[in-house]
Amino acid sequence: MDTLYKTDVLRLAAQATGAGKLADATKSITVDNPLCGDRVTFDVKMGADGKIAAVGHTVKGCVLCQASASVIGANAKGENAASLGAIRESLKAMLKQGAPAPAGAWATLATFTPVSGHKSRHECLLLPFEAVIQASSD
Amino acid sequence: MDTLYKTDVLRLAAQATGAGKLADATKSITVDNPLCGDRVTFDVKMGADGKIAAVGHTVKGCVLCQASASVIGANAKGENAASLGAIRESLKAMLKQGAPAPAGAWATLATFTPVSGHKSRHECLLLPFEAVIQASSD
Amino acid sequence: MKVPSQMSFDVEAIRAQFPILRTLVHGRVPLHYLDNAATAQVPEAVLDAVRAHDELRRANVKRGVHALAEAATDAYANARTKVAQYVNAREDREVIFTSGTTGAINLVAHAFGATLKAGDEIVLSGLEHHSNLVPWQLLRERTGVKLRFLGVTEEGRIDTGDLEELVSERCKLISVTHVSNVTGAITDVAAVVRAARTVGARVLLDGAQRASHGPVDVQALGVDFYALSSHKMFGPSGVGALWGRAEILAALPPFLGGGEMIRTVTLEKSTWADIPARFEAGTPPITQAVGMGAAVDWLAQVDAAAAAAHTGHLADRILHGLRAIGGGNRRARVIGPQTMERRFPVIAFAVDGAHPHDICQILDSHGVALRGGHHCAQPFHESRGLAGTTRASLALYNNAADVDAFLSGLDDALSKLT
Amino acid sequence: MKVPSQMSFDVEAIRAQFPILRTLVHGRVPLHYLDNAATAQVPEAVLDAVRAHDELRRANVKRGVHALAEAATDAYANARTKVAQYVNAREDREVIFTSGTTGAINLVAHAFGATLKAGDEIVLSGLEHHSNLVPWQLLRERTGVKLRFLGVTEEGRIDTGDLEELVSERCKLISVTHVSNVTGAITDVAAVVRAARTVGARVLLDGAQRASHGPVDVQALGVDFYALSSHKMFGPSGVGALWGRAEILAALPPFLGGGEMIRTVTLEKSTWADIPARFEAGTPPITQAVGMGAAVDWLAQVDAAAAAAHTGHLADRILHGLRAIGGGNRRARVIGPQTMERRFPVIAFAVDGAHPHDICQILDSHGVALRGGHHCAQPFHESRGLAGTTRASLALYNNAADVDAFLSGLDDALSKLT
Ligand SMILES: Cc1ncc(COP(=O)(O)O)c(C=O)c1O
Ligand SMILES: Cc1ncc(COP(=O)(O)O)c(C=O)c1O
Repeated sequence: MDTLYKTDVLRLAAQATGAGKLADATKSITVDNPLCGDRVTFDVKMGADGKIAAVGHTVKGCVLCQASASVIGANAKGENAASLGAIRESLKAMLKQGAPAPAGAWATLATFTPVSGHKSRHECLLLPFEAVIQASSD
Repeated sequence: MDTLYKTDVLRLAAQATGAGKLADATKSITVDNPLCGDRVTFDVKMGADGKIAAVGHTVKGCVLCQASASVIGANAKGENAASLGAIRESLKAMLKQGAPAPAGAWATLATFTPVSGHKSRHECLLLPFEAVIQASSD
Repeated sequence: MKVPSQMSFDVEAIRAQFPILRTLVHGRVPLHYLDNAATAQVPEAVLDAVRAHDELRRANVKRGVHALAEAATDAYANARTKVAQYVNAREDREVIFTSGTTGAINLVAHAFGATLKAGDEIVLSGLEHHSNLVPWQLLRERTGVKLRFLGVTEEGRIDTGDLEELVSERCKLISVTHVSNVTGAITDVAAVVRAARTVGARVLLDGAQRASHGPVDVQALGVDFYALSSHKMFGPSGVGALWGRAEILAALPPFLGGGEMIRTVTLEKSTWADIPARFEAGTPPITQAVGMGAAVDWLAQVDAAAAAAHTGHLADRILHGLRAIGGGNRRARVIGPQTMERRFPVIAFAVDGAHPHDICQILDSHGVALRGGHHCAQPFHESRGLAGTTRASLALYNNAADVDAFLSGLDDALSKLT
Repeated sequence: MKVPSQMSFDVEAIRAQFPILRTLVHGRVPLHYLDNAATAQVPEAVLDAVRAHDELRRANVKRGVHALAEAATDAYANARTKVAQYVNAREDREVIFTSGTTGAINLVAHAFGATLKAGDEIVLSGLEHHSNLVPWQLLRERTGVKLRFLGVTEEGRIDTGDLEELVSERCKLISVTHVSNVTGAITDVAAVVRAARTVGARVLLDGAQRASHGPVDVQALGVDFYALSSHKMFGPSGVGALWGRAEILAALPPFLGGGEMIRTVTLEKSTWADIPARFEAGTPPITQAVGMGAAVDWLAQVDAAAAAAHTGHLADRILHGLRAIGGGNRRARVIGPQTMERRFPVIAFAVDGAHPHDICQILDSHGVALRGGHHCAQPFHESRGLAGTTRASLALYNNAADVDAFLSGLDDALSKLT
């Protein structure tokens, strides 16, 4: 009935890819959404090549926030702050201007297309990106 | 055309009975109406009998205020603060509840009956009473 | 509040007066509006009064002598009389129109706050809405007053058992909510007033959640200040009121400066008008106050006891329904009193493993409007280890279909989320 | 403002949109509404927008995820965008909804005022409305800032010749009116801004009287704060706006405390939301902001130059008419510029021996709505030795019949009163 809670989204949230703490994190960042109380922590381990080697996340938030963190957990390896920033902008464009989802590895973000009609929930998807980007910047 | 500015009211204002300063006043009181900037001064000379012997007034105000002061100027002699208070209450009742004007010397107040429909102007008529009552109290 | 088994309350006749209840959510499902604690809807009578004022009597109030100005001034004064009667004020001038409850409490925090000094104490509670907490924190920064907090009982009530310990001779004000916007609990005002009187402190009640449930009697309550919002009591947004005892208000300095609140102004110095004008700087929310007056008229013709019985009955069904939600981690916990004794139909709950915003979103697809989050009562939620709760709040126009939609929608949500 | 001899402005088409202009005063005479500087009337488009919001989209804004809450939040955000465009703000978040101009100026007096210290100077003028004077007097009492006053020219303009002498390194703010509500004079803002920039002071413009005459360009003006009221620009009462430069607003502490203006709240300490939310404590005037947005939309589709030519032409007739009033003590003096050069159609006048309230009252019987008194500008009136003036103020819906009724009514009044 509600297209936001399609099995795809629920499955992504349940998979929780990359959930958990990282013992050898280079940097760990926690961000809050004061509007709904969501809180996301990303631990990031950077490789010698300046790219992300591993991530771990802890999400106290809604299904959308969990699903978004899960997508990041599955795809963050090999990215850096700049490339993740570009992905975030694509996601924003998808949500706010109806742009297509990114191609390639991040194509799973298309799952979130129905969220575009619910402005109050955009932040739920963007918050994990905020955390991982900050955690992978120096 | 406007019943408030009947010749009666204009005549009372123009007569300005009792206008002027009193050299031998017992007491002089100035009151302001902050809403319209009207200012009324009453000088009162009390007789040995505790009754008003003479009044003088200075009005910087509208025609209604002037006319009201003029009625007081014509009739205040022989009154005291208490009796003037009663007259003021009669005037209020006439304006606010449609009560009849006082009988006797103060019957001229009936001239102001049309003011009852204009709440914002009631204060213009009451202000001179306020001044003379304060000036005749001890 | 007792819930009689029989009810004589024609909810459908009430509903017919609220145009918004006929709209379809997402163009598809009927609206089941259970977000009344955030904002209540407006009956036709109020919508009409608002429009009629602007079409027939619109002018600035006070000082104007033309016909429209007199009509507008009269309408504004009548609105004040109506609100004064609704709260049983002794005099009209005890009612000050503000922008809302928040505006009213900030007014007291500044005007009454200006009479306090470092070391004076203000007693609040751990159950307050941010609007009855942050203004006092800001006052603390300005003047060094000390804030002390009554606890909250396990049941979700302000713990008046703390009064004796917290209310000392240094206490100048106790400011608490009349009804909690999270737990629905009605505060034991008599105990608060008693404690305040022993030390000569003032009492402010935040009536935002109480005012929609029928007339208030500030004299019987024995308080000094009462704050309320029009938009929560079926009136327009943009207006509310502070009631205060005349002798107290009359002794306070002004808060906001501007037109109409003065007696005389020179560049060097100004003097202040009498109450209520002293506290109504600038052009007031005239049309909105008139609308609030119409809302109060509308509320006054409702049988408040019958309405309370009606909403109490519906709330009971929600409380039962939440308790019946079954087993495992699908258990719903009501955050507040578990029965309708001494509480209003504002029901917050938490479900382990289901985020309030997900619950609200799924319920929205069923046409049910709920609110999720900390409801501007973050300290209380933190004290329970909760980031947020989901809240269903009822008004007299809610009906059995609203409760059914809520309960079946919640079932759907929990089957998806847990 | 130039007044072309030919006009292409369909005033009757405009008038048809204002229901109140069809009412009869005292059930008898047509309304000639010349009290627009106090409050302007509302077109049908705004009345409809207000009602439609409450019938279709009413909910509390922010934090809500149900359909109505999203629609209300969108509508409120759109209203902010519209006002931002109307004043040519760089960003929407530079616009803060307030209760009106008075609310906006008080906000600055508290939030910006909190950054000042004893000895800092604020420059005002002798022509200010009490709303741009009293808040600063109250700030002076709180913090010991010093107020200095630009003079007023014989013509009734703020004397910018005083700037050099009054604006020193201690000056932190110049706060003046954009357009006088008594003399109609347009302030030489460029001179004010130049003086402020040389010492790093901020500039606040009180735009209450300017905003009804078409879009404002705060960037071109080069100011830092701009205050306006919806009810003077054909919108609902109960709302207005403060525009402020983002970087300045973002650095200020909050003023009012309450819901939605916080980031986090604990009993011990709170942190603040970003602008604009930081300055919008409590439920905002939602429906009214939406109505203000509709008023701005309505104003934006009017040809502002044609409207100015139209009202300028009518104002010219009034100025001529007042000059023509003849001989002896029946002479009417215009208090303000004698021509329509660099001024708006707000015309105050004094007649020796005729009290403003008597004039207004008699004109009211002709259906003409004027305002008499000190117009909340007592210091200016005192400086001219006047207790009050009578004021006729025009809006774009006024027509030749309004001017005729005014002039003939005034003739009647003066024949009675002098
Ligand atoms: C120049 C000026 N400033 C400020 C104000 C105050 O506006 P408001 O009463 O809408 O707050 C007014 C209107 O009364 C005004 O004309
Ligand atoms: C208990 C309580 N206090 C204060 C408020 C603030 O009311 P408003 O936002 O209308 O100022 C609310 C509503 O949000 C409330 O529920």
